[in-house]
Amino acid sequence: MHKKKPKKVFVQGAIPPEKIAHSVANHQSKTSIGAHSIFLGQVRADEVDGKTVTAIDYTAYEEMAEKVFHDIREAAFSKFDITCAHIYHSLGKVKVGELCLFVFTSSAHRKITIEATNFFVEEIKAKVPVFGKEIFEDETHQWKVNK
Amino acid sequence: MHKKKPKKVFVQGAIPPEKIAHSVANHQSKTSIGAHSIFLGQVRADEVDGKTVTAIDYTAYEEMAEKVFHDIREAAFSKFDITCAHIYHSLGKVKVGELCLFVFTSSAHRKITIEATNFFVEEIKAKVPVFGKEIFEDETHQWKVNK
Amino acid sequence: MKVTVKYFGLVAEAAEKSEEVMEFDGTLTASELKAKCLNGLSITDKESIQIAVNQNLDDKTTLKDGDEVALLPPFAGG
Amino acid sequence: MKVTVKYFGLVAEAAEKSEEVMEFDGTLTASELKAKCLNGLSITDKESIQIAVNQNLDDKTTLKDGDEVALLPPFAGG
Repeated sequence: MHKKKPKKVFVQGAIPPEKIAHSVANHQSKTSIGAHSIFLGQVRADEVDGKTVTAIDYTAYEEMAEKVFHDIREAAFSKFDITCAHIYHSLGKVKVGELCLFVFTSSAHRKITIEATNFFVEEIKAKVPVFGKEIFEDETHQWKVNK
Repeated sequence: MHKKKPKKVFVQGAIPPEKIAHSVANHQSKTSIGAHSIFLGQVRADEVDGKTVTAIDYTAYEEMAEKVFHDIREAAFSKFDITCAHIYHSLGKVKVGELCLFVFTSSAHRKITIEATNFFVEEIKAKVPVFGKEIFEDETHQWKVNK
Repeated sequence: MKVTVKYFGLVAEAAEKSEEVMEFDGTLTASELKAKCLNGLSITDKESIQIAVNQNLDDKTTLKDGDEVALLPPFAGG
Repeated sequence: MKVTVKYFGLVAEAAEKSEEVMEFDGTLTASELKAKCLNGLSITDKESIQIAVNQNLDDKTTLKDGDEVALLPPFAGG
């Protein structure tokens, strides 16, 4: 039902866990929904050559990214019979343990929503021009690459 | 890390959305986690012969169900490299739009957690002795069957 | 020999009870006990009712004294 | 002819700039412009840098006046 409304995906800084509760609560009046599937990306304290990541600083080619997010939504709605889909991605600094990605889809049936969320996550990782600078505890950094 | 701690799965009545935020927040100190996957079952206002479902009243063979939940957890931890897994299922009356199932797994990597959550959902639907009485607005009912 | 029989969901509804202790002589398999318990109940699809003996699905086993048998209609969790 | 070139992530870091307007005569493909922009920069894997022209990934196209070209290092979203 939100299909045509343009969405703002990027949020500044980490995504608070309360946003998840809030998004779910907002869908309790939609009584055709039987299943929600949620994916959350959390910044990991990876160790590289003895140094530990403390945060990722996200930047993006924002205009292109919003366009790609839109195209992914359109593709998802045409592939999967989902009721709603919401995506939030952080920009700026997100500390280890904090959330940087929140994908949320809803459908009448479980298989559809699980597949749709998976589709969103894979497409976002592969196609959206977002860049991540992994910052170590000594203030040095390396550039993250999706696998 | 919670692998060995026995878990209580059943909760009385609907699962509040705040429980999701709370569960996620509890995992922000686990910095080896890179991905969370969540599945939520929500009671749907299905229409059957012109009557609409208003709630599902869940009962279970509780002793067996807790044992089956435990076996599913053990199987999941041996199949998937997950950090944590949490399951909550409602007993008693859950109204349309409310949540009756909350599956939450976490891992270093996205594919593992998505597959693990999917495994839990399918196993729970197929193997756990939970019964659902779908109550219509005129107080008549029918017994729900998982497909 | 005594076994406890537990009824759930639509079986409990049709039987108008949730539990009973049954006593009988001789041997009986789980599925023979099921047939006995469901006999006369208005349940359309008796094939769909599964049997658990001591909390494990099993319709082949021969019952022993003290067993807990459960008659389980189709699952509807989640 | 003028095109705007945008630099992101490790490319912006190596180039020490995030955007510039480049002027040149004649024709140039997107990948020729990329080679020009990356020339001399300390980037190990130049192959991994993708080009977007007017927000679409494209390294084949011949650039037109007013195009917006972006040099995109490997994606790291999510």
